[in-house]
Amino acid sequence: MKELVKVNNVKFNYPDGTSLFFDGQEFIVNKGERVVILGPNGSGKSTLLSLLLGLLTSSEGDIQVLGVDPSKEYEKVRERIGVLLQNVDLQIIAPRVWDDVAFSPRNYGYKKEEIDKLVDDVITKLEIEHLKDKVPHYMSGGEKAKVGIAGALVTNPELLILDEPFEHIDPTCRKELINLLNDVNKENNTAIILSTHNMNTVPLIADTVYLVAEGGRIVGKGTPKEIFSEIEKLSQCHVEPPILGSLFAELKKRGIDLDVSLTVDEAACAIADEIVSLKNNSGAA
Amino acid sequence: MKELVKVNNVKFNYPDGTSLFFDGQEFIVNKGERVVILGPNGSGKSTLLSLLLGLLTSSEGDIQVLGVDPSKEYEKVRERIGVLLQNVDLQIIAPRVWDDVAFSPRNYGYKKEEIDKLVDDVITKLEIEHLKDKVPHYMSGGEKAKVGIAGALVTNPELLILDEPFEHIDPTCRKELINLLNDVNKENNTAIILSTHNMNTVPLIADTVYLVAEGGRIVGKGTPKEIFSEIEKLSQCHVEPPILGSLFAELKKRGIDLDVSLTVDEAACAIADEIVSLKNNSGAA
Amino acid sequence: MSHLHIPDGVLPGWLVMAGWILTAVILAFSIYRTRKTELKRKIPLIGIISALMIVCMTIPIVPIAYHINLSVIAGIILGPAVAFISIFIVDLIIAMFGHGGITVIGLNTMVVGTEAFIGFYLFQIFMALIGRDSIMWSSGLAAVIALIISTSILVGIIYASQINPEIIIGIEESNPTEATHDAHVPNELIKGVNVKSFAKTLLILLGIGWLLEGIITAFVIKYVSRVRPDLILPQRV
Amino acid sequence: MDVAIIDYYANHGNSFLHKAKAFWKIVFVALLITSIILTNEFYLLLGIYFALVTIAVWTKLPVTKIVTIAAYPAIFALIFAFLVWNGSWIRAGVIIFKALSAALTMVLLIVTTSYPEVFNVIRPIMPRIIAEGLFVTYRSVFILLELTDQLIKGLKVRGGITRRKYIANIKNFSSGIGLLLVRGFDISEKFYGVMNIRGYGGRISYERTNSFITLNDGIALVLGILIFTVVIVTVIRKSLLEFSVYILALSIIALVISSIYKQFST
Ligand SMILES: Nc1ncnc2c1ncn2[C@@H]1O[C@H](COP(=O)(O)OP(=O)(O)OP(=O)(O)O)[C@@H](O)[C@H]1O
Ligand SMILES: Nc1ncnc2c1ncn2[C@@H]1O[C@H](COP(=O)(O)OP(=O)(O)OP(=O)(O)O)[C@@H](O)[C@H]1O
Ligand SMILES: [Mg+2]
Ligand SMILES: [Mg+2]
Repeated sequence: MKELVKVNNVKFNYPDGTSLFFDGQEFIVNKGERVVILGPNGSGKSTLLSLLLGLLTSSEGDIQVLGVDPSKEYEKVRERIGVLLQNVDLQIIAPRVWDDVAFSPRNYGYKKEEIDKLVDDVITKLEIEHLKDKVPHYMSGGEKAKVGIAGALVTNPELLILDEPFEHIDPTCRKELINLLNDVNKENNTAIILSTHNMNTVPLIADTVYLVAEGGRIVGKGTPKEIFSEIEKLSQCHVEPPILGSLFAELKKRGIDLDVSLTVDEAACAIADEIVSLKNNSGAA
Repeated sequence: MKELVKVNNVKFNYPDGTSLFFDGQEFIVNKGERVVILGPNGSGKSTLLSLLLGLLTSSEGDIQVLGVDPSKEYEKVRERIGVLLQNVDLQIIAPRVWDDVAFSPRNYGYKKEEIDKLVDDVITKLEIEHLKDKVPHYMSGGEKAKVGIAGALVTNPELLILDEPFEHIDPTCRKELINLLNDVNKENNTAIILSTHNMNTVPLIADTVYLVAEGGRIVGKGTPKEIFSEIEKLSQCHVEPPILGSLFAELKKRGIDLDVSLTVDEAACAIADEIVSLKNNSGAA
Repeated sequence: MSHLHIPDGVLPGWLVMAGWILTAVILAFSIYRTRKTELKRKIPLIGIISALMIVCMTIPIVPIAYHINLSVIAGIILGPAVAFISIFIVDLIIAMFGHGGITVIGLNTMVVGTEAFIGFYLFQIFMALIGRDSIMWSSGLAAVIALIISTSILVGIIYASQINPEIIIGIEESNPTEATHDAHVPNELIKGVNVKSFAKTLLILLGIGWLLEGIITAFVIKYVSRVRPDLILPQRV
Repeated sequence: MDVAIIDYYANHGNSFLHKAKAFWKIVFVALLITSIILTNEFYLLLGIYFALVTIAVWTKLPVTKIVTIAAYPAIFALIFAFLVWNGSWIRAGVIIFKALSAALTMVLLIVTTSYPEVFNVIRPIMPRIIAEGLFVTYRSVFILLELTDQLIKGLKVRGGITRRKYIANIKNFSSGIGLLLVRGFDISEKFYGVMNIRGYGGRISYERTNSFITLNDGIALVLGILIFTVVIVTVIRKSLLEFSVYILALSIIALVISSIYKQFST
């Protein structure tokens, strides 16, 4: 597997003295991997993503993104990275949706026909044709998020970096967004890094979860199931297991020990199986 | 029961032509009631709240807030209403946390000792003593939200209006906030109106849920359990039942018909009871 | 850079005073004009435009030591009277940061306020003459001309500072022997300024700046007109 | 002009200047600015400048940072000195050090005093629209700084800022300002609404109640009077100007001692 991103014991100090140290363990993202970062408010998730994008420069440690140090040579790799930062409003720059989606390829000097094709493709894929000529300023949160994602996806990047993409978005749009990201991940083998406070989306989108504690320390890494079973670490990071995780933990307390499942389907299956088998038992007996 | 808020067939047009019509049924909030508004992005939740606050003026229909028309006489009732808008940053006016919390009582001309007492009380209640002298713009999202809430609660209002208060806040803080709001509601019989996209918090905070569809139409009203069982209406409003609602629906499909419970405890209870009784049965047989 | 970045204590006192008095008069008039509209509504509007001007002054444009003022944009959007109040606030705050003399706030407000005033009226005239489709040309040209005029005023201030003989008083006593036969020489610090070469250097230095600010003004006004046309088209106080 | 840092210093210091009341610090500033305007003696100005740097050391804040912030006007003073160049280095030096000293005085005030306190002092002599405008402007600066930060990040990651592509950069940059402006208007409308909802009636910051002169106020005042007296004396009695070199030496010694003391005490 190819490592796209590698962060090793990186330290960053804000001018006001806030100091973040991403130690504990390496932060690694492989080709095609979907990584979710969880942690409390102010733990440094956004800071870490900014470091990856060369927006901030670390004072210590090692950062590699697509083989370069982003603080020095981000321009070399920026075409291969799609980005959606925490505040979408200020990332939608052009006064018309179509132009905004075309913003990056235009700046990268693509040819006109190529731009037209790329933009129309991504607009079709995201089903936002009806917004093409709209002024972004008046769109709803969900629409803006989609346009932002379109702008990030337009150059078919190898790596997508998204900071809290699900905030302010209604559940249906959120689901669509998750499906879309998973599709892109499958089709183009695009790696995805995202941060969120919405635990229930994590099992739907994450291959790997990183837990960041106050101050930046990376205290956990694993699949969603692994991570959500480490209760002390979670509470240290102000993270709660998704509702279903809590339910299974609660059931265990009451003496019912089932395999933890984090999606509704699996959970219903597990519970139904248990009950049905018990019923059969009692029927048989 | 005393009606604090009443909205009847109100229409509002944005200058760009977007038109919202809150028809379908009346929107009513009684004394001490906790009301949650759900609906898709762009359905007009924030617009409705702005109308209640007199920030916007309706072109048609009837709005009553604490007995007055807010677009004309909001000043008469503003002391009795606490507000947290979608963007907390804009809400924090004074340069220091203590001053900001003291902003409303000071401007309402309260006496100095009274202000000191009110502010210190609310600051203690929210456990933000350590932030008292901080400059708001160096705080994290969660901290800002708490300060915003403190400023809204300081005058012990009869009515709290909160637009997406849980966004950007980590799960632990979110839980604390919910407990706090419920406490305030119980102690002072404060009515609460809030909008959110976080379905899993709804059962924890709502007495009554209103469903708003695209364009503003109010299509549903009921307790969380009632609302979350009306599947077609929900999908029309881009609302999903909380995870546990889906789980019980899924179980029902598989022939296991339990009483729907929307909190983890209740759900675990219901499932455990079922399983235990079956076990006992099978044991007995 | 039509801003006067002239240090405190260099310009003669009468000129500094004249700047303050003129500013006070215009300010009084502007406040009187805006009094008809609700004060509470104006303050946040002034606040945000002033803040925008301050923030833009903190973004230096790299190759030339220039920062944009947005004064013409402020004029076009706020109207000359409110823009003048806004500019006074900007000058006051940046002086607090040592970003220009505290005593020259009066003169500064005059110079930058002129930009907003001229910018506003030129924009209105151009729009009427060339038509509504020419919003970029109208605003860009208005900005360039306004800047040229305000810079001329700046040169004029420098020129004026050396013609009045009264200002010597402080200096001539410092060098009693020289001062006796040098009584009509202006402020020692400014004496011998070659206004021509001063103006020439300024022109070359600022030419690029004007052009840049003109272009930026044009793009910004075009952007605003596409996204929030209501902010530009109505006549404002 | 590092507004955020300046504001941070103002709210996170505990030196005598931080503790002194805004009114007396403004008196101090007025005395110093008057002194700087009045004197045209190079060595004296240099002496005042070093005295101010010494006071900067006493604020216990990062001195180099403060001096750098206050050096901004020097660029323009340099241009100005160049424009009026007549071959006299001393005269150029006077212009530059007038600018540096005046700026450093203002910066000393603003890094040790939070802005509402400054505004509260000048408020009674300002029309209401300006007094309130000052508060709101200042608060809005921080909102806009954050927006600008986000905007620049957005531009960078989307290829909107590229080395050597000046035209494209200017165009993108202008769109960015337009975006800030439009967002700014939204903000101003909301801000206005929120202020009203929260009961805005003209009172934003807190009033300082005790009006006694404390020791800290006294120190600021004495320092101001001291420098002012020296300048006035030399203005009245020109012959005393030859002592200005000693004053310069004195302030340099004070600076060296203070710096060494600070080095050892931390
Ligand atoms: N520009 C800044 N200047 C100073 N401190 C900052 C700045 N930006 C962030 N911080 C501080 O750095 C820490 C990490 O912030 P960051 O935004 O990376 O956290 P986060 O994990 O993304 O939090 P959230 O979940 O609230 O988005 C916080 O303590 C924050 O207050
Ligand atoms: N200032 C405005 N000018 C023009 N249209 C607006 C404005 N504010 C909102 N709208 C439009 O009005 C509609 C309702 O917006 P509103 O913000 O009330 O929705 P919402 O239900 O709060 O959505 P969200 O869940 O995304 O917060 C949307 O279509 C939106 O685009
Ligand atoms: Mg973040
Ligand atoms: Mg909303």
